[in-house]
Amino acid sequence: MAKGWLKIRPHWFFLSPGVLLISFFYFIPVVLVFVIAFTNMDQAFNWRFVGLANFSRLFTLRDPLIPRIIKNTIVYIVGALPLTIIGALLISLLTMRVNRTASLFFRAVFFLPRLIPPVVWGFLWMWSFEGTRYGVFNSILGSFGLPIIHWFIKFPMLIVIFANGFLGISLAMLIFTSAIASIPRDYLWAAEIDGASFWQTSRFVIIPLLRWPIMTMTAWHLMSFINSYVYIFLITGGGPYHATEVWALYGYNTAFKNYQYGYGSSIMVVLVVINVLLLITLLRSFGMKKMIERSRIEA
Amino acid sequence: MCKKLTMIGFLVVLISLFISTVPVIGVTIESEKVYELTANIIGPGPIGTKKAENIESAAEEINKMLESMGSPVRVKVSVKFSTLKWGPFADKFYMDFRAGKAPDIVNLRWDPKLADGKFIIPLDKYIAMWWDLDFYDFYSNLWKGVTWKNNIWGIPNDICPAGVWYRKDVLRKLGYNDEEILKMLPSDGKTTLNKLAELAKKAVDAGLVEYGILHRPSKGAGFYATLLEFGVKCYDTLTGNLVIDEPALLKFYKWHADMVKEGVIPPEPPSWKTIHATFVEGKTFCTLASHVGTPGEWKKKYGLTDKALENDLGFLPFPPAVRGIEPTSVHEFAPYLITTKCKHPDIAALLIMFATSPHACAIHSAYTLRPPYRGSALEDPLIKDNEYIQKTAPSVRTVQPVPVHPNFWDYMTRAFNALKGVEAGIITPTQAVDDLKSFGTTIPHMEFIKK
Amino acid sequence: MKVILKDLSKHFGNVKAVNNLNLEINDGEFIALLGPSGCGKTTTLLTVAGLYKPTRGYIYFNDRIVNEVSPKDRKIGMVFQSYALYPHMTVFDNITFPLKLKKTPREDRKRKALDVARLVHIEGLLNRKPAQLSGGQQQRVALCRALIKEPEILLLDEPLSNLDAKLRAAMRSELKRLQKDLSITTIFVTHDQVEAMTMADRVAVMNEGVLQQFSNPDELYNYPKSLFVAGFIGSPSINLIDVSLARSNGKFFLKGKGVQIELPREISSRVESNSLSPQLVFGIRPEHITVNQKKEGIKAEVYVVEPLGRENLVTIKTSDISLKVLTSPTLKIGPEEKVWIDFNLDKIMLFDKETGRSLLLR
Amino acid sequence: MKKVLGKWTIYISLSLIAIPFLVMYIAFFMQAFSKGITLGVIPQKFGFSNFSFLWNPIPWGLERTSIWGIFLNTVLFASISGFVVTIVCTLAGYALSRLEFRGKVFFLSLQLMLHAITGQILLIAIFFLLFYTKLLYKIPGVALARASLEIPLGIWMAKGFFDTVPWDVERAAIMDGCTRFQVWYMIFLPIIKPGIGALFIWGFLFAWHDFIYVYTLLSGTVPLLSTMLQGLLATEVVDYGVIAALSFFYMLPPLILFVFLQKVLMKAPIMGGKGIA
Repeated sequence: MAKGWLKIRPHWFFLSPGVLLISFFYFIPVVLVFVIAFTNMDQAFNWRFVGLANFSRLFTLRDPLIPRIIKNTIVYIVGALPLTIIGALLISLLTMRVNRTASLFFRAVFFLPRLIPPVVWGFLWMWSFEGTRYGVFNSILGSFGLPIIHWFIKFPMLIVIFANGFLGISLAMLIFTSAIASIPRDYLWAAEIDGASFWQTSRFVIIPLLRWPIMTMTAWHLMSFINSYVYIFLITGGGPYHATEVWALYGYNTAFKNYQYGYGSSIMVVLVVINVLLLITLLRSFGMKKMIERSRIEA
Repeated sequence: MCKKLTMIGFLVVLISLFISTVPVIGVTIESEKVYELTANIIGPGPIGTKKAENIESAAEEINKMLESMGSPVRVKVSVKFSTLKWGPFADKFYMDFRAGKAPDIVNLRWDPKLADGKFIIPLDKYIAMWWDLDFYDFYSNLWKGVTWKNNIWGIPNDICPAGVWYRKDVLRKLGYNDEEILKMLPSDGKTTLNKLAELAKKAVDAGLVEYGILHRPSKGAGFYATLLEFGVKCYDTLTGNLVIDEPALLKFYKWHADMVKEGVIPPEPPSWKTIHATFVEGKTFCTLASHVGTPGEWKKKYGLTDKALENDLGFLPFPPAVRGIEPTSVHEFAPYLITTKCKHPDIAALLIMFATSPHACAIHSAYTLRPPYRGSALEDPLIKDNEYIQKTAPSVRTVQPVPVHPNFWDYMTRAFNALKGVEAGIITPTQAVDDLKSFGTTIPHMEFIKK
Repeated sequence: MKVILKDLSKHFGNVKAVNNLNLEINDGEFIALLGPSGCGKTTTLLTVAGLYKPTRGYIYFNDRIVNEVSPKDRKIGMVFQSYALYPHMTVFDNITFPLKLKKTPREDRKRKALDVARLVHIEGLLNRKPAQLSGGQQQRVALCRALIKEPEILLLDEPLSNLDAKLRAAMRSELKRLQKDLSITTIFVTHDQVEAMTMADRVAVMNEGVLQQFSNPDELYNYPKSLFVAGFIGSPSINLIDVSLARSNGKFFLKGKGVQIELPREISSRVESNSLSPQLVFGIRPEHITVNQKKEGIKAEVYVVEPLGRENLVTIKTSDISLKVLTSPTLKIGPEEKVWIDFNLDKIMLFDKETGRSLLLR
Repeated sequence: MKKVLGKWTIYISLSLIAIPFLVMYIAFFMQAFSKGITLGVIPQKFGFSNFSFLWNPIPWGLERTSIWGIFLNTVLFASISGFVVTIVCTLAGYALSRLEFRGKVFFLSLQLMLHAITGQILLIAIFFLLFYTKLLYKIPGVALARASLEIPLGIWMAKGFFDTVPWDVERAAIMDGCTRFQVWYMIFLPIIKPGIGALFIWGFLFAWHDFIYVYTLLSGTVPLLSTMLQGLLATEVVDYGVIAALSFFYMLPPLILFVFLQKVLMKAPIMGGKGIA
């Protein structure tokens, strides 16, 4: 152990493994994805630079799927984000009002998705909404003599939104319930004495007090819905006919299903740029510096 | 018996010749020299296992001969059999290859990209060398399917003329007698797809079946065949270019959209399991997803009885959907390929040759109920008395291979994806054709047939 | 409004927070619920507010049982210990929140808010947020919010405990004046006896969920009904000495370790009729002991002298007993000095050791 | 009366939201433990026959893979990830909690930003990076990549644990003559043991559950439980019953871990649950 060195710059010793890993798996890939975006890399792994060809394909609509993908992405985010936040709020507020056992039960039901691995969660949805009589919900319909429903044809986006939204709900619900639990009881009592009904208390007192958690959760899930595609990949794979293919998934499929690594990278580059812009805006509005405490030993 | 002895004689000569080409002849080396090879073999399903076992027994046979010759050389082959679908299996191969874990022998859906990307080696040398010995009676149309840029890249090991299976019992319930059925749907396929659809609709409307017509849930030879029924020209044999045939494609998509509307085709293609299970149960009238050999799978996995196969099921090549088209039967297969990572391609080729011997072919055929891929296998005692195989074997001769073009399967993927979109009602037939047109612009030398 | 609590009990599982409480509060009266923390006083208040449902017993407002009436219909105003001002609303919004819920027109709300704000002198703060106010101002805002509904009962849960000493004294008198001006029946919860004694008309002392005594401050101080009340009320606290009662020659004596006190006749006669067990506790407040250096009374030794300014608090030891005595600063004594003490026998208290009941009261 | 009605509407609306999920969970459970189900949720024949993969090879063609080999692969993968997360984060967390240096605020906010970028969008680049560093298709390499996804938030978590230790403890240790490293190693690590446990489990669980990294960067070559399950689903060679049973087997270790270590885990900042995957 280089003791003298440790004395001079101890923080380098403590930080270096983290810095190393982060540079290797975040910074270099960001650079790399930008570089690959200018090649037409395919299965054969040839580095052939094609200039802006990929981007012109992306932005001049020479890829006719792009409008559909953009529309899907917007529908997906506009659907899943409010579902997550409003759903989680609703469930947290409702479970607050029922007795302890029931509230624990319901919270467990809605928290379970977070403990279920993605593959299993995907399987659960795929199987439940299967368009044949072997699917869970169709077999229930069938046993009542009702015709089966081709869920994935009729409501592909809805299924994807719900599958992802309820995952979001499980996290947001956890945050909101603990935030509600930490509201001093005096506030709720005061509101009750002032004559507020349950909904009025929620609207005028609880929700305004939850402003910070709601904001963080919204930002969090916004990023998450923009960037992640694992569950869509597992449930529909983007189908039927690109009906559930969002931007990030399109990038993944282009690269790893169609082996167009170059074009796929250019799709992902767009996301990287969007992420950076979004983060800058978010950090500005959240005031990052306030969150970080200064240390109290000068050594 | 006599024939077999001469065969063995040939082989012995061959092996001594062959060993001399590999500089390890037993005289100079006392200790045993073992050549270790690996092979990754793909399905279909558990039913294709003989393709893997044949490689193993090929190694045994070779070792026996080497032993009888007193040679210290041995061949050891470790075979992995996978039931992955062809797509994922190919992905896995590419990944293994890049990871440096590619097997010596692999069994993939034939794709010229494999040759262009230098993943596999051409096999002309071996085929020429051993033509008289082994490859002489492979059906000649099979070689066409594995030829690319004047080289042969794979050895056929399986064939399955795709076509239409339908349920006669359903038609009987509709009031037709066997004669009428045979007249409407003759086994040479000289009827029309619309006739089939009309019967399917009747069966559905009568509540006899759940599904009228089911097609494949993924791209494949059967999908290509249905394109051909509509007169869709996908490939120009003269120029070797892919073709986008707008008017025919539009007809193709419109027909499917109409069928979905009529309730003959479900808006969402069911999974393989559902297709097979419902057809065997009699809940599906007709499947376009199967081929001559599929009853083998139905028997093993879905409980099809011989009696039902005999009486209730009917098979015909894909009937034309438009005037002026002949009934067609198409095949694609996963041949044995030798990778460029193989250190002993000679031994690998030898193994493949043994694994495609008439007897090996017969074993595969008997197990799968698929017709043999070489004529002499029909003489093998294993299938000599198998009526079904003997009856269906001639169908192989008229089978045509799928076009060999590096972008052909990309094209099919896109076309099939669009078909799913049309059936689901997400896009119109016109949009589907537009989608293919825009795909066409990304492929070099694509030809277009405009309206 | 008159408030009557009849046999009120509130249990949380096995914990009996309030046990068989009976209280009668007159219209316009200002009463204090006093007791150590955990004695059930806040629970009682919350039960009156309707935030808790009584386990047993009844609450009457005038003659009406209100057990099932929801808090908002009870016409009560409440100030919480933490004030419970909604941090995201301005003072004006906080004050008018109850009116907003009743859909009172904005003009009315403004007028009323100004009226009430004037009452407690915060009319200049209406546009601020609670975080911008001092503790005293927040307290006034909370009071405003309670008053704006024109409640018939005002419930105050330790409203002064978060203020500093000086402000607390000022608020005490202000609250008292306000209550008298508005003559609202007020229930005030506190653990500070000075607050209770100075502000309330009557004080209900509670311990472990049980009412100990409910009477006016003077009575509470001078005639505690129980050992607990005697010990709890008064600062510095009362001197309590374990004694036994002895009789000789027709006279009664209290005998403790090293002390023997002869009881005056009128007291001893009362003791005789009340007492059952001979184990008693003798109580005397520090100001009722006189110290002299003239060798009159019981001999003792000074242990500590704590100057309180106006008086000195002297701890004195005699045999094994230590007593607290208030003396005038003019009496110059120091530790280990020998002194003599005398009890003001008119002011002594006697309690049954076992039951804690006072023996001198009916 | 009105109040009672209000209570009931709450129960009913909660149940209405919960019922589809309950049906899914119950159907899943029943499917795993029975021969088949009718009416969506009613099992036909209760039993453990679907779990035969525990002692037999998985019915996956001739590739006679034992579940236990795959299980061990998964344990190895998740453990490496857990260890890396623990070590890297406890080191960095200490520095960020207790040391003063230039760029600290920047470093901390950078971590939050990095965490927001899920890494899924960098997958193509990571694929190539691992390929050229010869780490592709190898458990340690991919586990390292997977662990790095959790490091930004892990550093924040670790900082939180160190922040809870009173400053006087450290001051005393330094007066007693400890170096910074000794303070970290001898004083802090023992104090924040539950935090270290939480970090490890956290890194372990995310790697255990991971699909897309394993699928893209390890796929086929080295099967883990997640990719094997997905493979079985894609190939349709086994019944839903077996898939449900396998899923159950796959989910069990994290569930057990979670139930037993809930208290420790809950000490970790709640944001520990990561958005969508």
